[in-house]
Amino acid sequence: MFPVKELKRSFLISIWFAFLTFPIMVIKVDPIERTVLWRWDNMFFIAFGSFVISILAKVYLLRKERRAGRKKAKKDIAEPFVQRILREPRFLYPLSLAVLVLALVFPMFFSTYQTNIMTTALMYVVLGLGLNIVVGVAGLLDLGYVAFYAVGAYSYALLNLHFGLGFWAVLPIGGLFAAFLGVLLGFPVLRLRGDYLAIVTLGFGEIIRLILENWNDFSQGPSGIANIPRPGFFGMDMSFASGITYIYYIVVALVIITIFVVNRLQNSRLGRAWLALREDEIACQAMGIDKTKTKLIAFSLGAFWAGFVGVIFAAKTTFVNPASFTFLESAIILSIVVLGGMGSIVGVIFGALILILMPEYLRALSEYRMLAFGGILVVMMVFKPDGIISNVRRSYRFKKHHSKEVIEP
Amino acid sequence: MSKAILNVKGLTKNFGGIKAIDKVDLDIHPGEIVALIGPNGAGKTTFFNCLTGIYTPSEGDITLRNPESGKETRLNGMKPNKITEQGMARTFQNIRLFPTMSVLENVMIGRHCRTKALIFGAVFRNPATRREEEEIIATSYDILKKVGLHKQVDEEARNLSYGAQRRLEIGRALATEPFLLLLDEPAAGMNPKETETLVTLIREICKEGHSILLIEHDMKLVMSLSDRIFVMDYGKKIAQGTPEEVRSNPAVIKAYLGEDVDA
Amino acid sequence: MRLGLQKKLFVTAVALGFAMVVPATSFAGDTIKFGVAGAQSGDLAAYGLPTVKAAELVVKQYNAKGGINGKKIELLIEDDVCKPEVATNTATKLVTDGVDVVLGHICSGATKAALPIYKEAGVVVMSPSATDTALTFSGDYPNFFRTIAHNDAQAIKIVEFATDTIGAKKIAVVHDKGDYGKGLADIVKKLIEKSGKAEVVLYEGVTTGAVDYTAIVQKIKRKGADAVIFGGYHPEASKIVSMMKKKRMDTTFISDDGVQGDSFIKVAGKNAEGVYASGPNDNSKNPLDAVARNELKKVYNEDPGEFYENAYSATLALLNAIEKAGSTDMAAVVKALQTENVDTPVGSIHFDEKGDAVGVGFAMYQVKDGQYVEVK
Amino acid sequence: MDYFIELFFGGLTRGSIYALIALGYTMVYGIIGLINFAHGEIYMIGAFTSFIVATVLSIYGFPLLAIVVIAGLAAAVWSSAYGYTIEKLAYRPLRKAPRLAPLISAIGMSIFLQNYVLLAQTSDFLPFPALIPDFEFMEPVAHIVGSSDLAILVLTTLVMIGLTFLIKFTKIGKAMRATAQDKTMAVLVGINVDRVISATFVIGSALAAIGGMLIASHIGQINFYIGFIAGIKAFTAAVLGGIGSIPGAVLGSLVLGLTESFATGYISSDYEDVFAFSLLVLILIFKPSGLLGKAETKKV
Repeated sequence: MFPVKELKRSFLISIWFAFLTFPIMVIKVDPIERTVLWRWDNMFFIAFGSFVISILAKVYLLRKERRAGRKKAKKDIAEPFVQRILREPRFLYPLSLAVLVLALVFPMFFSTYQTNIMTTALMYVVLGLGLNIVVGVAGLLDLGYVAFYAVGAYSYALLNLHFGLGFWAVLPIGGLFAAFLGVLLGFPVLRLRGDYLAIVTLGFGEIIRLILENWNDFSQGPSGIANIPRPGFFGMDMSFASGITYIYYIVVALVIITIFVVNRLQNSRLGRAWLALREDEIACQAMGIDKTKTKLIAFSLGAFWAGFVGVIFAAKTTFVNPASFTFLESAIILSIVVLGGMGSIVGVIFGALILILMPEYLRALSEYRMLAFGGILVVMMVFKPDGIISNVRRSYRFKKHHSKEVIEP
Repeated sequence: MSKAILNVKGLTKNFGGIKAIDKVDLDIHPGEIVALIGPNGAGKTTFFNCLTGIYTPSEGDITLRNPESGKETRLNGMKPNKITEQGMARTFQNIRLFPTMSVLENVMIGRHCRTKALIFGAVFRNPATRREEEEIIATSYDILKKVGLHKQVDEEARNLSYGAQRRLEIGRALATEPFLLLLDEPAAGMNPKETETLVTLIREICKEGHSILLIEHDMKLVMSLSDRIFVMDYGKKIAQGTPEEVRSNPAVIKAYLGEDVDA
Repeated sequence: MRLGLQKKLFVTAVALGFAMVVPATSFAGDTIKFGVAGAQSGDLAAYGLPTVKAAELVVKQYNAKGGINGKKIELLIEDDVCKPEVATNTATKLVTDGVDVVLGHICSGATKAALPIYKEAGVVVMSPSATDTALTFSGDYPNFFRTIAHNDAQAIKIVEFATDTIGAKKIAVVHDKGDYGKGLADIVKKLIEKSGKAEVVLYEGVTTGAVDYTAIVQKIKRKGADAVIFGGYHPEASKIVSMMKKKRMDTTFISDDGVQGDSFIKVAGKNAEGVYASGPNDNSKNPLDAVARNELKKVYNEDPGEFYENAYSATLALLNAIEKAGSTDMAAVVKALQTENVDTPVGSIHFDEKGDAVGVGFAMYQVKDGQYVEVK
Repeated sequence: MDYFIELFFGGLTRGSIYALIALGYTMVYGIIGLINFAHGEIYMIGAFTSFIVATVLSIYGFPLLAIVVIAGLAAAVWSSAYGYTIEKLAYRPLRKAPRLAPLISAIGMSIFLQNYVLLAQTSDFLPFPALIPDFEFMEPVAHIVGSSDLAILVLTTLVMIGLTFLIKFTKIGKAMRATAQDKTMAVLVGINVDRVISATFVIGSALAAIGGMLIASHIGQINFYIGFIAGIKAFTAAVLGGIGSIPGAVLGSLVLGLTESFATGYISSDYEDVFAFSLLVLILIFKPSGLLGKAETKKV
């Protein structure tokens, strides 16, 4: 069943990996005691492991090929199952309702810890949806998204510290601050293209973090701001566990609002302009779309969500310092968008749940956790480069009284 | 004759030291179909790009006059989208559709500059926005019917045939409600049957009150369609006039015989 | 079995659902749950992993002796990457898993974020490394203890040493922009200015991990500083010291607890010679310290990493308090920590009512012949 | 004036360090348009390999020169092997995927490699042996330019010349340029594009490895995380100079290094990186394709 040729290939691969990992995996030196430890057993594990993995990968690829071949033969490129569900209201509505009910009863059946990390994951859903407007829909590669997140978090921390403003008052303010900063930063740089925009936004992200780190009088520097109050509920004093549950419901509500708003934005005149901008800027301009304005709106709307979630972040963690807003954070949010499926709301939700919950559930792997995380990121991209769920195609229904014909898409 | 809707005077475009366009004058009157011809590399597309704001002209004046309101606008240095708003739209030589958007959406994009809804409207879908959206869809659909693509509304633009893509581009440009339409080689790569459909389409569009400026290599098409023809070579205008006048112009013959004759 | 990808996704989702249920069903049983939290991956892993090893070693000894009051000690080791938001998750997880006491967290920021959660749950926390003064002085965290001296104590020692013992008149204060280094440097600067005995000619932060420190070193030279006080950890310290040697400077270099350790001497090599650093009182004659080191060598074949001794001591202190208190109840453990002395590698210690260790004296050290020697 | 010269040379060294890493970024970008975030990790692995080999050799009593040569070669060989393998595993399957997919794959690879070295070796900082001895003749100026600074400057110059030669005159270099310009055309004229891309990764990785060895020896320490920060800076430098352009990468690196050095020297190192990134933003606003990048002509 499995060709000998492939076995030989896997054997060669295992030798290659044994060679590749030789210095790092096998030799361990102690430069002070001047001793060398040769860990030959590691070489054996690597060789054996890569042999097995390469065979498994080959089997997978062969089957995939066979399946693809069969599909072509049948000449039916069936719409993916998930897409179909998302498209048909009679599936989508009950499913959404079920998910909503599940989300609402979640804290009653799971521990505070589970609720807590679910809250984190849902916050990243919102962040992902926000960045999705910028990267997925409008096609602007933003590597400094975390800057806006930081603005939101520090808005709450500082406004609360100095002026005693409460969570609910700052929630919109944080979002607006971030959106304003988005306009401010976006204005000079949005004419840059693709990867140049990427590095400039990365730079902005770092600049914001460095300012927070160095400007002690303003932000209290790296020691951060502690004892930020959790959101109040009509002045009630809440225990930690019920506080967590409360924030959880706030975030659930925020997720619902975000999905609603983002969905409507995507299916609007503005959303179409963003998509068009992603596909062809010059044609876009020739069709009368104001490139700068449209991009700025996307950029600042994305920033708005980040600021919003930032406020919640500060309230949930009760502590902020610049260490939470590094480039890696931006990279994770970007990964959520790409992994989930650019431009796809459902995809981004899945992406966030997987990427944020995965490290938590990988805790069992303890120190191998981030290794696994990085590896899984690569494997997922290689096997599903379009993301988990690519965007659902829209179709439009025509009203009778406006056009003479009616077409059912 | 009524006043020109487009008046170009002494248009010059330098790239480094090279004059891609050298003091070209051109005018278009309401209801006219005007062709711009010339050998490859004569500067025709550059001329289009200057008109539509993709390049900023080095010298000269471009003035657009709205035939209804009579408002005159100087286009030099204006952004492409502003120019489109003024009532001049274009198609591209190497088709620039939005490939993964549907046929209908492509045309709907054309409606962008004639509609208003922004964030508020998108989120709250107030009655005005809903009406506007319905209008966009209805108008776009009507335009698609005109260009003969109404059976493929939900198809992705990239899956259309070549001729259909060209027609879609025209439809998209029409959606911006231009009084002047610039077509950059609309018949390139089309088979005779498709070309024939195109000619009918262009005539129809013209009849509806759009003036047309087109770049084209297909001489049969140019001669049968155009009211007037401008000829460019090496960035300069070498001739202008009715098809008959241009056909017999020695400078034109020389320019075309000097190299490959396309038609 | 031929599953479509979509079906596989659902299967995965269901599996995830189950995975969520499983950890939720662990209850406090008849073991003592000893949590260890701190950076165990990421760029700050070097500061968190030695603590894990220390806890493992001490707990193994205790369990070998039959545990405490017949109960075995179970380790719950959780990573917080030194990030506040992850630290709250870590803390919540530990609390949910029914943790009794926690050794950690490593970074002050993460500790501050996590403490309210432990406080609410009545869990005693002891950090081997979080030095931010406010942690004990703010009075917000009655459940917090530490085996490392807070920034103020250290800063006073360093400044006194620099101005009085060395007699420096122009001092450059440099830090690593981190919460520990900058926090300390801030206080140092204020203390020098208040004392009026010397002038702060330079107060700046270096970028951690930068490829080259020439510019800042040249600047120190130009400002004519006769001493540099550095707040931060050993990698940056050794880079600056080496660069100073390369530039043929012999400005006195004084640093903190983050530098007072073998790692610094190892990495800086001969450039470390002459460097001063503050640190806990000399424990080289303390037999427990030797035990701690030997254990580590025996089990992991490693030399002590960052905060190893502090973590080892903290583990001993916590377990001792539980043993003496006879329970893991917060009030009882706190009382035991404050009243019962315990012998540890950093000395015989108990804790004051704020939570700082008493008995961990501070001394100044200088590197001589590849070893830190106490300056008398 | 002395101070100025000191800062100038400090900036030059720093810039040269960036350049050695930036070259790999720019080569990979030039050829497949990918921001290879794992490149910093390749540099780190190069530094680690040379550290391990050099320490082993010095324990077995090899002379310094032999140590330097063998460790350098080993670093280059293994880093190239890593570069080659990474491209094959994580990027090649994504050649036709959406633009961002390989970017995420690269970020994942970067996280993976960091933790791989963390687990297989150690989280601690390790002392890197001084491979460049203090040269006698440098002593008079040692307070301005040290021996290792000199070595880095010389090496960067040599690499730059060598690379220009390679790209301009050799067969593989020509194939690289052709592939960078138009992949489809390159295939049509019989260039094995896969091989060219592999070669680019191999060369870029080898440069990073040699750089890694020298830089680690200059700083005197090593740890699994060094690649990340250096990588981001080098990438910034590459973009500053015009990504895809080899002289641009070197120029961008030098400009960045000098800016940081002077900013620290005359203003404050607190905001060192702020200056670096602000410079980047400013330059890109006025020259959107970087200092030496080709301005993209809009083809309409």
